[in-house]
Amino acid sequence: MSRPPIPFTDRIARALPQIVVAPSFAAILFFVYGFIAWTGYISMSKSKMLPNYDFVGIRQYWRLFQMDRWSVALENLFIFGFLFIAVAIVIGCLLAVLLDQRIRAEGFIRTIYLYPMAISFIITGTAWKWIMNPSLGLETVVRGWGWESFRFGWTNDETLAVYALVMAAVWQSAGFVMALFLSALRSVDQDIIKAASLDGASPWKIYTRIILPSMRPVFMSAVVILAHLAIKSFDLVVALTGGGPGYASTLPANFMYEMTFRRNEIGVGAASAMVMLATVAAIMVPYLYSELRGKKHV
Amino acid sequence: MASLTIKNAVKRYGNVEVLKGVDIDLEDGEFLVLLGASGCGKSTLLNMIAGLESVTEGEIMIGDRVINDVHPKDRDIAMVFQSYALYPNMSVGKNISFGLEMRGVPKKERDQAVQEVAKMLQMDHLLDRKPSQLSGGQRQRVAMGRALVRRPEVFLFDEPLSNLDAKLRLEMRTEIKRLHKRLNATMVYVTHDQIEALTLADRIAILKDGEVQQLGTPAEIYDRPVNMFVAGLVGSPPMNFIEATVVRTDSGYAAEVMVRAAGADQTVLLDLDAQAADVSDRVGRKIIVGLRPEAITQAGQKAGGDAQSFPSDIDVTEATGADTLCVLHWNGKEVMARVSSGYAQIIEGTMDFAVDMSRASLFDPETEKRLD
Amino acid sequence: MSDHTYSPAQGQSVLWMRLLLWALLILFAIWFLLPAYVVVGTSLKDLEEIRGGSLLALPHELNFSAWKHAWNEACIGVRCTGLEPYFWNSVFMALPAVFISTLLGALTGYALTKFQFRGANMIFALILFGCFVPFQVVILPMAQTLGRLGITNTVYGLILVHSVYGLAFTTLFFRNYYVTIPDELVRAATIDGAGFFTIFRRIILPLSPPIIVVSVIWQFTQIWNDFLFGASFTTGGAQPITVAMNNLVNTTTGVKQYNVDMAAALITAAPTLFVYIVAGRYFVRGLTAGSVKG
Amino acid sequence: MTYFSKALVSAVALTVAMAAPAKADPKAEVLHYWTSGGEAKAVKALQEAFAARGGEWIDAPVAGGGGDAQAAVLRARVLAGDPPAAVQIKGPNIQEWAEAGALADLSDVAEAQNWDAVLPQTIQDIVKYEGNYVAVPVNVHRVDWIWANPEVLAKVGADVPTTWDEFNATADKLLAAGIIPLAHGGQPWQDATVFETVVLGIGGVDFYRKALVDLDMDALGSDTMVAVFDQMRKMRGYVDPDFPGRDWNLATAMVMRGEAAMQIMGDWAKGEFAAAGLEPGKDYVCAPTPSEGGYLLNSDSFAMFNVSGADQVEGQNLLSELILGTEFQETFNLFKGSIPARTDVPRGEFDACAIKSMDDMVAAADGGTLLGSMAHEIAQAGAVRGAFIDVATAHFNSDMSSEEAVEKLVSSIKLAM
Repeated sequence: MSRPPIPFTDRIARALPQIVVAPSFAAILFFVYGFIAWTGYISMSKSKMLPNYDFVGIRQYWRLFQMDRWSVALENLFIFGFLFIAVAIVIGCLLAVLLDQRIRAEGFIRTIYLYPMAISFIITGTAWKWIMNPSLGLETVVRGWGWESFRFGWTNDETLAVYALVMAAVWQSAGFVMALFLSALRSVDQDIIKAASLDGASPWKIYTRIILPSMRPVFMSAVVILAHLAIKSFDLVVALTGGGPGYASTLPANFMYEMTFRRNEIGVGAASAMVMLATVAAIMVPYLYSELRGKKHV
Repeated sequence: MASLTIKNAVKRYGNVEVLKGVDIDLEDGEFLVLLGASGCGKSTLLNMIAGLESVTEGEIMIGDRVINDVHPKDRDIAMVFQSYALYPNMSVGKNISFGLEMRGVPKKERDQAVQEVAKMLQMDHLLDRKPSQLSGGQRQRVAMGRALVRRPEVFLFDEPLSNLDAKLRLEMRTEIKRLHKRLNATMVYVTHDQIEALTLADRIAILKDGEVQQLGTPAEIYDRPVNMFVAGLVGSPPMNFIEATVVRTDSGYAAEVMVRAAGADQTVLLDLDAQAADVSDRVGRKIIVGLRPEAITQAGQKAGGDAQSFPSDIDVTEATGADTLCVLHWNGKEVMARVSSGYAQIIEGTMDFAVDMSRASLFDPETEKRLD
Repeated sequence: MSDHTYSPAQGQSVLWMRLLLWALLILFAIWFLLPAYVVVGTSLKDLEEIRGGSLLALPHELNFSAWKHAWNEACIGVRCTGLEPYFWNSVFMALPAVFISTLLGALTGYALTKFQFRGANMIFALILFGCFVPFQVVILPMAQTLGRLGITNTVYGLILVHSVYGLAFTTLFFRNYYVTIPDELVRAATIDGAGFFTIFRRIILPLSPPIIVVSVIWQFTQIWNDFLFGASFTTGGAQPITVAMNNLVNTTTGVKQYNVDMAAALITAAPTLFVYIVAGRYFVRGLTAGSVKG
Repeated sequence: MTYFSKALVSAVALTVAMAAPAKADPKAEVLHYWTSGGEAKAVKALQEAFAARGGEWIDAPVAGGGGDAQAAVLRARVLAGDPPAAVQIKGPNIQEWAEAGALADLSDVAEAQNWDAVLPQTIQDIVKYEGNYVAVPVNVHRVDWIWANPEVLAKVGADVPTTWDEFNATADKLLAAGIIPLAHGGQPWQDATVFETVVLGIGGVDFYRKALVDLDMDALGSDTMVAVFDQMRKMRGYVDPDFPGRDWNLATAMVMRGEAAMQIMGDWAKGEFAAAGLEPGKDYVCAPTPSEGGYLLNSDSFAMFNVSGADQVEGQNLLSELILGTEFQETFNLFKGSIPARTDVPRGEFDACAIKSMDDMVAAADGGTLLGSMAHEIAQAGAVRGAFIDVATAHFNSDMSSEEAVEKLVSSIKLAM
């Protein structure tokens, strides 16, 4: 009694999951990791106007970190990233809790909060640029009402421009965070809430002590999604402040674009891209590791 | 219908060995229960039979066909899952007929087969419903129906009753037993519930850490457990394990136990003469005496000459209706005795108990293996 | 969570809480609506009115001429076609790209969760990291690749680009959703004799609408709103609407026509807005169903 | 492929190749960023002339930021091996693209049209690489212009200033009268435009050449440069607070409407005045920014990239011929506000500002005071220009001291070289 050989079609059938994943994975390997590797190499080359493969070591990184514009961009990324994520989560969370109070017209209000997500950063930036324009926008209107000292021309102030970016970005993303939190609130076990209110906990306590802590995974998802938006922010800067005044509100993505395409400094551009990627990896790799480790199959 | 042979089946994930060489022979029409705690490898073994997990080493055969590399759909098996795994998007009828459809059975025959099975399981009125509209028991029936309709050579059950409440579980247990009788099919049934195992099985295989501890009929497993693990797993309340010193007596050997009686520890010698095991070389050393609660009962109850009786203090009693469980203190540990319900009024105090040492199992304290 | 019981003494404070709640809700609604109001309002005014009146003033009358102008009259470079042809460019780019990335994401998510082969988690982590690659990084190597493939400056090039970089997100969505579907369903279907694709088509896909909605909305929004790839990989008549809109806004002849610019912005945003307003409900529901629990 | 079909294919290919030059209709994809005002009209004129000669014009406008976005598209297309036929690039960028081997040789057209005879030497230097023409100059812009609204100036009894002291005095008077002295858009290149005119005015021609063209470190770090930044700080005070992000043509509109008195901008601003139907000398005046006979030159040009296909080559030749033809040079530059790149174009139609520009250019060329603009990528390309702009704009948009700005300038330029 010998084992029959496995039929060819069976072997194919068994390998189907891998076969199906293969093209997608290959595409990602090539278009993400291949390109990252390419950029990594270029960052150590003396590329100027066009890619060039002469190796120069870490010279481009050395130049990068001497550039004022880069330190401003990097600093802005940390300010912008931190504030954007924190404020969007606080407001998103607040809106979710407010909307969770069984109010009338919830669907309508939710749509109002969510719609900015549908709009491109280019349009968001342009619209807020008009509103923040001191002579055209809100500032004149409010001053016209008699509040003479009102200031809203953030985009025109080099110290405030980066906060203008934060505000517009939060405006766009807070609704999405709200949607995430709202859906999580809705899936909290109602029995726990009943038990807590029988124990005499106030609604405020119930939220802060029981419901919100139970939404840690959502919180993490929100942080990850917002972090990716922050790192990738490019269009918003272009449309809202143009990186200005001067280059006071420029972000790394804009820096990279400027160097690569405008200044014939592809090497420095690539180096800045690698630093950005390293920043992302520093945040994401531990997160992915902890997320996926817990879910290994038995 | 067919026999099922498992030869030295090994399963490894990387370096972790989940099954360490399992051998089981199952005859045509036999009902095998795989019993063990979670993580013992019983579900893995079932999945390997089903073809849902690959076999690392060894062979699995249905009839005389090695099926290691045969696709699940070609193994002629059916499986009932713990969560029932009903397709939520399909009606009950579709759920049942899906397997036939996949095998290219014409629609007319499918409908007929579904009707038959539905009648057998008394659910013909449910055929158009979606699984979400069914109760737990009904879902269970659908899951059974889905397996039955294909008339496979081997039925596999993966803890099919554990999501049901106690009453339904009893009902369905009987139902499965009835089905087995009626179809006379080969069945493999995974459970962690020893009562299910004892009631359903022709033979039980007890698994621990990927190894079969004991394979035998329910009676063999119950009466002659090969080690303390098996002894502790089967039976409720579980077997009492009493650590005792072997002493020489006039007639032969005995196990010395301290029994709490009238508030003080009394030495009692449990006679080992009825035991097949040779304990002559263990005099002065410890052994484990395994006594099921029903082997300790009120004095005068047991007519057999083997029974010896002595007084013991009762700490707590638990009436179960049919009989009453008494908690005693032997060797400073709790020991369960089962007395008939007429004595249920006794709440505390001292009573004479009879011990049937012919039903005792002896274990080596080190290896925990049965001494025979 | 309003099913708590309150004593009568609390009645007063409940009322105040309710008022405060509504005040906050309305305040935020104003904040969210302000830009939309400004943009819509301005698009309906004529230039006189814009220069003379305040930004927040209501238009005197509904004047859709700016919309018409933006749609098929305004000049973009030397072509005075309005946004219309570019609108269709975007449609022909977005629909296939959304379809491909969603389908591939669903298949990949399905294969990675329901057939946990060796390295599946590693593959998922590697794919997921693709979400975070700043797109500026890929422009140059992508340009070379598109050139080799001979699809530079075509809609196919953009479809490829968006499908690939959307894949990371769609895989994330579907993977997190499929994790919540019991594996036993797939096992049952396997024993029933269904193959990989049959299970996908007959069992998994019918369970997927909530997450398909999420994926489609997300992808459609991302792809439709993309500017960088569109601006870098296409020129002239092949450009998507976002790029054309930017060109239109920057094509000025003498006076800046704010009303036309605003109308152009609205036309550009209309499809995604429509999707959110109509399907936003399902979007929230879909998030509940899967991606959140990850 | 069989031998036969191979032979067939090559035969066909040969026929096509031989037949093509005679038959192919000229075709050219033109990548440009002329989307605003007079520029848009000018490019339209070129397209019409091209079409009139049977050419198929594929328009590829990339709006925004003086070519910022176009730069990305161009690189993407070149790397993809599919460059547009004609691309609006200029200054040292032409040399760099030529060095990369991306540009086509236009010697044949140039010889046939006798370009050497009609183009000034400065322009020839810009568009030639190793002695061969690789680009076609379209025009010459003068950068160091002041555009003023005479009515507004009259309100404070002032004329267009001829020295920087006068400029400051006039501006202070305007401020006192509640008028914005300087219309300005806060984009880095606009800041740099003002910066270079101040360098030319305060430092003089030689200083400009040393600092901005030759990148002499002593000049860059000198006290003169400190004085330049001092003047820039003053200029900042003459600008209204809304300037960040404003497009240059909106600043020009402020002068037209009388909201502001002056704008420092290249003569493309004239295209805006013209488009609004205003006349030089009457509705607005033009005057060079204060300097000792300096002339900051900016020249737009189209570089012809290496393309395949006879129709595209034909299109490039036709385009080159048209662009440098007297007829187009005249119409185009009338729209655009600039002056022709070739010297033999009839002056009749041009306005006073243009005539002055033409005369000044000849004089400056003779006197050695003709200089390439740094802000507009004639004197410097990419990285160095970027470094200048960075410092100029950072200083202009903050309260950085002049000394600190000079320090930054020196270190940034060193880094970029």
